[in-house]
Amino acid sequence: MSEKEKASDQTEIYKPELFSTTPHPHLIAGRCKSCRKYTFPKYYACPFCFSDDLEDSPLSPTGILHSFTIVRRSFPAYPVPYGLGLVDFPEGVRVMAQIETDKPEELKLDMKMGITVGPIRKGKDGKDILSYKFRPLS
Amino acid sequence: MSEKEKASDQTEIYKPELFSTTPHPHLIAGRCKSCRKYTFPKYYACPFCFSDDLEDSPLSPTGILHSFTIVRRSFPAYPVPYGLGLVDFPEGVRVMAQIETDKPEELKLDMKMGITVGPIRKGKDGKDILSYKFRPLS
Amino acid sequence: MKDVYILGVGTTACGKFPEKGAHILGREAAWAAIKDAGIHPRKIEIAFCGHVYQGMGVGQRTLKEIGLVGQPTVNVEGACGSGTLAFWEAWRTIAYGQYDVALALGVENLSRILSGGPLPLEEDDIEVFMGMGMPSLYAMRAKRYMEEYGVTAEQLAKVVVKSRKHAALNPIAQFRKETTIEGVLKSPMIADPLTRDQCCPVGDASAAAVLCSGELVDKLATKKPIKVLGCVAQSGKYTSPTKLTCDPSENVSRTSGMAYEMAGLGPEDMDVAEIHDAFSIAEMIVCEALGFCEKGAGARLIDEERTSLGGDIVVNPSGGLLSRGHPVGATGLLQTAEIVWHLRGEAGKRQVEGAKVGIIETMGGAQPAMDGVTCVVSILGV
Amino acid sequence: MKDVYILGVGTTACGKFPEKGAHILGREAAWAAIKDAGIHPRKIEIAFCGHVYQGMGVGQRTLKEIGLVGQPTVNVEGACGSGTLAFWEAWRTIAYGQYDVALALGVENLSRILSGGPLPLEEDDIEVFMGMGMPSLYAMRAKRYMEEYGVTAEQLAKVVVKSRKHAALNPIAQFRKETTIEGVLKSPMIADPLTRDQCCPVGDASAAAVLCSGELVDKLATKKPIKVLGCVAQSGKYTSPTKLTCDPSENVSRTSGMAYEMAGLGPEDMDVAEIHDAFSIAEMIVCEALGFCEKGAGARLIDEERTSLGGDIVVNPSGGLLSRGHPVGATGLLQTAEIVWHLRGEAGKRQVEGAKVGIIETMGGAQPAMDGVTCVVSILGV
Ligand SMILES: [Zn+2]
Ligand SMILES: [Zn+2]
Repeated sequence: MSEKEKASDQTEIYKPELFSTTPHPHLIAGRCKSCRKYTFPKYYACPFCFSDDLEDSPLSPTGILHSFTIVRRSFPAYPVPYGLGLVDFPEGVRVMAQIETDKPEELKLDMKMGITVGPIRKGKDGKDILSYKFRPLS
Repeated sequence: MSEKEKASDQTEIYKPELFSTTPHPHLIAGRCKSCRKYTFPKYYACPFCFSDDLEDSPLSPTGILHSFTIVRRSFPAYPVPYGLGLVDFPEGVRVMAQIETDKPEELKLDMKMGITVGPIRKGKDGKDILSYKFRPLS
Repeated sequence: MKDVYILGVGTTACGKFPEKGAHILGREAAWAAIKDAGIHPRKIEIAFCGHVYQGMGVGQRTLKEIGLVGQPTVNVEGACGSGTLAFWEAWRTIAYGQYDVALALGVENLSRILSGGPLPLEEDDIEVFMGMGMPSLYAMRAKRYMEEYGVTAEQLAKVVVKSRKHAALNPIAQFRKETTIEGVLKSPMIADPLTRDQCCPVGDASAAAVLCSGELVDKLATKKPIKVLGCVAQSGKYTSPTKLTCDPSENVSRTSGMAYEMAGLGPEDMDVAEIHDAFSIAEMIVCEALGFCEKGAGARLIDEERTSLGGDIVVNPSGGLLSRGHPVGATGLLQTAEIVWHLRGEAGKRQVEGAKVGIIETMGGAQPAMDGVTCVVSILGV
Repeated sequence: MKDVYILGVGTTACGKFPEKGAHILGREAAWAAIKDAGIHPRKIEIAFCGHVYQGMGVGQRTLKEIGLVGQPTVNVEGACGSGTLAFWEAWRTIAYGQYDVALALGVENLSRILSGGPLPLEEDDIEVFMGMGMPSLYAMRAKRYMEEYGVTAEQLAKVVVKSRKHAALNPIAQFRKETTIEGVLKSPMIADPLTRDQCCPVGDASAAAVLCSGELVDKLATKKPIKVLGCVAQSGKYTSPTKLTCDPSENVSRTSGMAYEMAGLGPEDMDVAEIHDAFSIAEMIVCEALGFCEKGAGARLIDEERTSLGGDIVVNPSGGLLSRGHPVGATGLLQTAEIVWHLRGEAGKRQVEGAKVGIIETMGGAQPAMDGVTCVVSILGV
């Protein structure tokens, strides 16, 4: 639970530095100033060229669903069922996050996914912790 | 907390196999049937000759206090202060256990110590767990 | 590099033994391995203990129980590959000439810390905090694999059917009852498409091996010595971000490729294999990565019963992680013991007849940004 | 056996950083060591990560952050000696010719799991269940030692006074304020006779070293390379039951004796030492076991200021565990970095002038039935 922050309304946000909702919801990756490649999240040194001169850089707002599952049994703080997916972004990174959807039966591999913000688990106080999630587009 | 057992009166006894109160309180060591040396507790193989033919064997009811301390800060389940000591038995083993005494200021190195049974810590239910302890003789 | 041989192996049974601490399980296996080797315990010059969740000084706490003190004892951890990482440590210590006799020990008591459900992972990993457990990670691998290669749920279930059939013949296995495709698919869904019976169980065990150098083997061996033909450990890579997270096969291919090269052998030379089938899908992916078949042909291997007892490359005669059990740190040495028994002809009713060469693959992997924490591959022969 | 050199070292500061996971602390130290070595990170062929309480796959999780993936990465544990055990692993890997360049990393974040009080130990140990913590174990050692050798509480306190004086000159130390004998004795009693200031604090840090073989040192070194003259790891023994539990000196004597022999040097040749002063009494016992003085003369070493800066054998110029801090798994590599800085002449205001040879002793010990879990001793020289 390192690096998490509490927003002013007391809702706990996990990894606020990794996403933004303006002007539209998107993730924030790391980008190497030397070789220009992306990683998600930003590492301490670039795994491609070992430069340690990295910057924050937004990812495209949509990606492609590489794979997913509906989790029906999980750790105690995670109310089941929930969707979990891997999305490929055009910048060359693959990200894992939960999927927000009412119709899991409509999820399909290679479909287009967007970013949203929603509850990902319960905190120690029983309240929802929010962070970025995927949502199916179409 | 492995291998502990609950006595019929619901008092939890830690390592009941390592002591007895009859005919008088004493500890039960391991003894090698091959080289006749003692260890406390009984190991799986003799550290002196590597025989795995070992038997339970009572230690003398009294020993000599090699060293001790009064513990004033400890793990949460241990009410402080308490005495902790190392006692050398004539069979050639040195044992560590808590010391039951009202007068810790009368403890002295090399004094004679006996065995008693008393509370050593709290269990998860907040109740005392009992086991062997040392007590000063003099 | 010196030749290295296995003189003896020992294991406990696999199951739930919450009353037995790691040092209790561990001393049984270590002592059994020493007795199996038939050497005096004091011949052991260095020891390695692989485990994940058992705390501090586990090797020392365990070996003290059998009088093995003084020598260097190193506790090593490489997630689910911890046991074979301990084996690799013992092997390289002898192969490069530092010592001549080493003990590799693996131990885990999971039932003390876990009644069921997914293994606890590290919340410092973003993906774990996001709700990923090992079953859901493998479920996503399965989903993609099934789509790409046209594999069905029934084919996945057959891996478990085969596994239970083998385990029924293994006295130390945790699940010894045979099952059916329907039974596997009807068990509760954990993470689509993986049902409970397609996930390895929570369990406890220990296993150990005694290794020695080629220079001493004639002097020390009391049973047929088993030669370590190849032994390689490698961590996962972060080579191609578009392949991240979903596929452990790069790590397994790379590691086994290096082990084959060291042994001067290829997949076609393997008679028997113990591989890391933590989930049904894993057996297919790993069989491909080890070169037993083409990419995508893992399901056909099962359909054609080539990996079943009686087949040309028997995979997991022990029942594997799915049925013998997966006591994390012990797994790699349980696998190693199984291969040793086959090469000696001591595997009882599940004996792979005439087995001369066997391969062991263990995959420790809960590091989502890489394809695995640690992969260890050993090749043994007589 | 090949010659082995240290090319670079790096550390974080010591202190309480509950917001920094082990992988965050670890990546800073590892990257600093690589930058200090001045080599391309990809030259590193194998990595070892020492820690105790940080969970699964810590080395992999950490090194991924700086792109160091693929190579074998082994997490090792030897209680408070975990950091130097990682160093020993790196050393032996090169010395016996398996690889030429290795990274040793040590890391611990204790403040995340502990607000204060004794380190959590293993309840499977009877003595721990009986209420023994590390402070009470050392308190019993102190009690007996004081009686046998006529050492006073004031003399014990002087160890801390010296330690704080040294640490005041060390920018990465956790406690940098000088103190007095009265101050030390007035701090709260933890376990008679040890007061709080005589016990090392809870803290967090990471430290790392890059090692290479003698064959590559001319090609790779960008700073004065430091030679590893001796490096030995040994577990505690259970030799004489009447000495059990109370005295770690057998383990330290045996291990350092082997290290001196490997180096072809003796205690009289050491210019500077970083030793495991987890408690005030430990410094006296260890100085004797390392041969800096006769048995029982440890207090006189302090009285005569021979181990203070300016003395003939400076002990713990960093402030040691008592003042620089004791982030368990990081400690051994913090000690190693300190000695490297002195041998290079980079130790700033606490520089031991003209230091040519230094010794590092780390003692991991919470196994009451033995005299320690792991002792590691290294001797470094220019
Ligand atoms: Zn780059
Ligand atoms: Zn004996």
